[in-house]
Amino acid sequence: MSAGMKSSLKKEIRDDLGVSVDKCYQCGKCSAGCPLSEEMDFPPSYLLRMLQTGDAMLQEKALCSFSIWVCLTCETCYSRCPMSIDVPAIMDFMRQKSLRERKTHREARKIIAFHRSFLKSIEKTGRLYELGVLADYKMHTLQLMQDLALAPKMLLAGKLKIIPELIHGRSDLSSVYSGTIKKK
Amino acid sequence: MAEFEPKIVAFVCNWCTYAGADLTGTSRIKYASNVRIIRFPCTGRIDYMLLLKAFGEGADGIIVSGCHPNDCHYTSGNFHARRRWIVFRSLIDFLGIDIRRITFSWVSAAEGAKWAGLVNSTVSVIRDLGPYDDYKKIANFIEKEVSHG
Amino acid sequence: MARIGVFICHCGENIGATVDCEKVAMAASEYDGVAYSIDYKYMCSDPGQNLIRQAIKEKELTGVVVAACSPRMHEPTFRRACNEAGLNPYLCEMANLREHCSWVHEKNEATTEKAIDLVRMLVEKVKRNHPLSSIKVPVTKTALVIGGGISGIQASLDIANTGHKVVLIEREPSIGGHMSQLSETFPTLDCSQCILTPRMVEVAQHPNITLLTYAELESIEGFIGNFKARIRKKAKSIDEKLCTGCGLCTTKCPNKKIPGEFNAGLGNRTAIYVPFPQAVPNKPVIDKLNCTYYTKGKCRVCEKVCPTQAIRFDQEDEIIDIPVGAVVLATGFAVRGTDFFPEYGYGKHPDIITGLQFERLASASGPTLGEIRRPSDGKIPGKIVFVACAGSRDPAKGIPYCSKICCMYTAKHAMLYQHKVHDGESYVFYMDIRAAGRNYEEFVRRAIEEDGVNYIRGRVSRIYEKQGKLIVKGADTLLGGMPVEIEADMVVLATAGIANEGSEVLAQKMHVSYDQYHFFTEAHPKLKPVETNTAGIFLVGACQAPRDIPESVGQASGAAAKVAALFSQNELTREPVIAVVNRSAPPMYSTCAGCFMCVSACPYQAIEKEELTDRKGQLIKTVARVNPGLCQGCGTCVAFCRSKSIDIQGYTHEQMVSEVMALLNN
Amino acid sequence: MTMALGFYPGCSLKGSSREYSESVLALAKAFGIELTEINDWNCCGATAAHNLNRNLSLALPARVLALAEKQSLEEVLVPCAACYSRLAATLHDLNRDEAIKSGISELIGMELKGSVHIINIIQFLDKYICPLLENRIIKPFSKKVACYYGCLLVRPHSVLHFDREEEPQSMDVLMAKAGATPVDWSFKTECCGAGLSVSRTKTVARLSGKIVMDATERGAEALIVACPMCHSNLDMRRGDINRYNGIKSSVPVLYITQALGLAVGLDPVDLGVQRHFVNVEI
Repeated sequence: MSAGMKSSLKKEIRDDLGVSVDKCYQCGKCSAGCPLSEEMDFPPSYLLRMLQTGDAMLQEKALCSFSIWVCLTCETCYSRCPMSIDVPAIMDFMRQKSLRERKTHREARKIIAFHRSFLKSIEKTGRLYELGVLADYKMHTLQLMQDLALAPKMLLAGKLKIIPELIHGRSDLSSVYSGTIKKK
Repeated sequence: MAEFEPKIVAFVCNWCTYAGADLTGTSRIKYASNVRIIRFPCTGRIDYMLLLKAFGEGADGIIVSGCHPNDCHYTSGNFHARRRWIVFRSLIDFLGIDIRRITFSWVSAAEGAKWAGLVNSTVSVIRDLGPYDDYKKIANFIEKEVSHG
Repeated sequence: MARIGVFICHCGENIGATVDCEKVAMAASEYDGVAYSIDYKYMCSDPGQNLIRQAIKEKELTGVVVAACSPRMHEPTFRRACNEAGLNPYLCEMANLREHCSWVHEKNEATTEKAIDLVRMLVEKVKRNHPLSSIKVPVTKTALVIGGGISGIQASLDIANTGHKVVLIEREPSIGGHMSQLSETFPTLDCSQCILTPRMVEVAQHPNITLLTYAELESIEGFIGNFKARIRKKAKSIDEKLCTGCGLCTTKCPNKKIPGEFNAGLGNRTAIYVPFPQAVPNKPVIDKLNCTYYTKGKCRVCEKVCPTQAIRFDQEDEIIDIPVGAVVLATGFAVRGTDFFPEYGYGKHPDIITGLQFERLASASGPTLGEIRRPSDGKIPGKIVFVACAGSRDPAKGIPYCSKICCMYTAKHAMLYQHKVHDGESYVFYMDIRAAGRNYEEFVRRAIEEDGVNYIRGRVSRIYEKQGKLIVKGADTLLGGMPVEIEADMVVLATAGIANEGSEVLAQKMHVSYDQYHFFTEAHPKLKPVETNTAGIFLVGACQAPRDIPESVGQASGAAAKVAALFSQNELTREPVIAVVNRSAPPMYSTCAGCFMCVSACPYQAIEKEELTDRKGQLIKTVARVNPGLCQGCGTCVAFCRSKSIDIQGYTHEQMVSEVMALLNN
Repeated sequence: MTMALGFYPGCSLKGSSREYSESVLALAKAFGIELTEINDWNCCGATAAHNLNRNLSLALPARVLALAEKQSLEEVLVPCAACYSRLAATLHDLNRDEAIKSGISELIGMELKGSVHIINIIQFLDKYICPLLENRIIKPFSKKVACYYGCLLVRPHSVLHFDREEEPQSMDVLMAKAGATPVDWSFKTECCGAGLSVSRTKTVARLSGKIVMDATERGAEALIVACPMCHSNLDMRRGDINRYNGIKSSVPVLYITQALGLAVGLDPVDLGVQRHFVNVEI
């Protein structure tokens, strides 16, 4: 590998989160313990190595990876990391950057769509309206048949609400949203 | 007006703090030049009347520093110094001397950076407190009026 | 009238570039009593020293101030130069213009002012210096070696072979240390006990070595050449003279289920025991904490069976004082237990063991007689996982350092396992292989290439038990962090080497410094690897940091050479910086009032009472006197003395006051 | 004696996990503990917010904290482990950096001190229920139980400072007090698949499958949980799990509050036990 273009992602992570990816000595304990690493295109330690190099191409790959979206923030990596590197925080950072720069992985779209439906629901009502989220999600992903069997059972168990709960401070929330996720 | 440059006298032991200040030098760590070091074999040697003498002669602040507890080259000199300091501190506090003007610390031979920090913080504390004339005036008065009366 | 010479050194650019040395010399020449003042490029050079020597003669100087580097650096140099010119060396003082001034301040007026102040202080001090002569103290030519592992054994033998006496103390019932627990040694795979036990026997038989096992250091006082060590000989509850070491008592002792230290908890021992068959001395001790007689008041079986009536239940610890001239610390290290690892099950799985425990399994003298069998059910494991860096290089667990020996012994363990269990599978999880040493790298390659050990580069995240198997979750970082899961029968953790429990207490007793991990620290990391900050006390082996056998042995021989050099002199010269109680002509004799506060202040018991009598022999008063052989010159007594009758040479009250006054009254 | 204590149910407890809420309230009522629900609380943002926007992930919980402060609540019980983790992490971040705190305070347009003390369900039980528990047990929960802590109750320790990260014990201790026999098992803190429940059902089946498998193999007669997300994955996804494992496991999944409620003799219906997909035999 020739030393290619350098990227500033490493520095951004350090400045933003106070987390230094250079601390990683590639022991692989995170990848070893990660419950999702077999579903990732790059396990956590590999991802950290890509960031460590400072190589623009590798960082681009990291931002476009599926790994960052399949991470569940279970914190196992962080709790066992001998260097106490906050990997979950790096994952959050990467997800947000990937989203901002429209570099999200194809296969991550369903996951992102679900998150989006979730946040949309909160914006409207203040609280999660599960039926609404599911409907919205299905609309966007066309996963119409999925979990169809669960819904009636949930309804019977009294687990699904037909009418959403609305909070009074919804206007507070809409200003929070325009100050954060909808900020240009 | 130029900024007030306090005169700080440091009473240090030969084995830890003096060597620590040497290390500050070999590490080229810069610090305020207001301090003058007087070397003692051990903090246990320091007769605290010397501290009053220093104030009487015009010192604005004083540092006393030796080995960390349990690290004394002579086993226990620093413990004696500490015990004496506790008594001495309450005595001079009672007498109305501002005890903030004396800094008591441990700096080991390996703590070059700590020494620089100690001097700098002492200088800034004393700089805020301003020149110390009160004790000098009293000392001079006693010298002239009482002794030679 | 004083005639002081002041010599300002530029130290090349070191001082000269920051301090206006010429100006300092000019200022000094104005001081009262200064007869000569000059600055020069390098005072410590030959021409520089000549300058001083000449000036002393030509200007008839009565004192010298050299303003240069730290006195801790060159005070001996300049004092020697003065002595050569006929001036008492203690009439020479140094002002520290380099470490305390030019190196730590910016180049400006204030810095030069400070240099001038420092010189003035020392000029005022040196005016009040007195000629002193150095003190000679005898050297006790016996060395105390603390710890009877391979380092202590080697140091003892080497010192003893130079013809000097050695007292070797060991807290366990036998010498041998960790090395006696090892199976084979890397990189040669020779049997550890086979090479060690002859040395142990040699120690026991050496005419110059007194071996005290089951003994610990209580306290130590004194100084180089003249220490007094107080040693507690713990009661062994046997009469060693009568005991023949027949071992009958150990076979009859009913209390057989005590986890044995020697087998790292994998085998049991009795309450009266010899730690291992080749122990030196090969005589048992009674472990009072586990003996039924000591805990419950009855039993005494050993007493009944002993053919020579050597059992002594009423024996008590014995305290002995030994004068020694030098001390060698060889207290070794400990290893972390498996309970240190939450993610590996907090030590609750019997088949997750430490490297030291594996040594015992692999050792022919071990609990399985050298067969690799797992502790839980005694089955031969078909698959073993070795985990390197278990706890080491792990800042989150508080051990950031590399334990150094694990890479090699892990390769050895995997190799031994493959040799003993031919169809077995072994896996080593490692982060880096550190095999720096002769034939070390080749050894590791042999494990991989010839013995088929599977090396996987990655750290193990978790180990858990599932239906009798240990599931080891690791990753292969050379395959991009691909998860690897191995169902093992046994797991060996190469746990971190750590300082012995309580090592910091010993360090404090000895006035030896120690690092944040409680390992003892040497006087200089490169040039004084076996010395400590306390003269006459030396360090060898793994009490300093984890290290292997060759390195420990090399150090032990090094320290022995240092001790032998010390013992080659009959007397040591000491600085005359000691306290004195004043004496005057009759009828006063001394201003000392005899309160003896100084006695309680003195850490060296150097102050004695002396009766002053008149010409007729009538007692005038009892006053204090300082024993110059014992006084170390700390001066604590000086600050205690209410009548200012005690003073310390080189740091007298007059000198210190004049320094303060000179500093502030300019 | 009644004590007032803040209560943040969170969205799940109002919807798909209402039995958790029911059991918490029933238990509190039985022990005379008054829970004061935070007025007009909003969703904590859950995984979605911190995945997509950091400031939003701080602002949503911060509004909840600010509301609690406004109500002068010093201590707030957050039974949902996921909400607990979000609120505690937010509190940690706010109190670590004054600039963040003032920024977020401005964003939500509310005063924010960061003084509220957040407790999880186990801390609540330990503090308020456990001291009185012994005399109240009338129907010991005499089953072999596998206590499942999940991720967010104990990790990361540097933020939560609760129990230990590997093989935690606090739930086991509580369940033993309720008459159960906790089994020693290996999946106490392994991830269940959490928020991927809908978007990657297969992943959840695999991860939760291992958990159910180990608990079943160790002879557990009930899985005890403290997180609605874990519950729904282990309970509602049991069909997927059993298909993945190829073994039909019918080990029921109970909230710890349900198990304790049953032990002190509360009506199973009040505890919402009937709402589970995997039938609970009482």
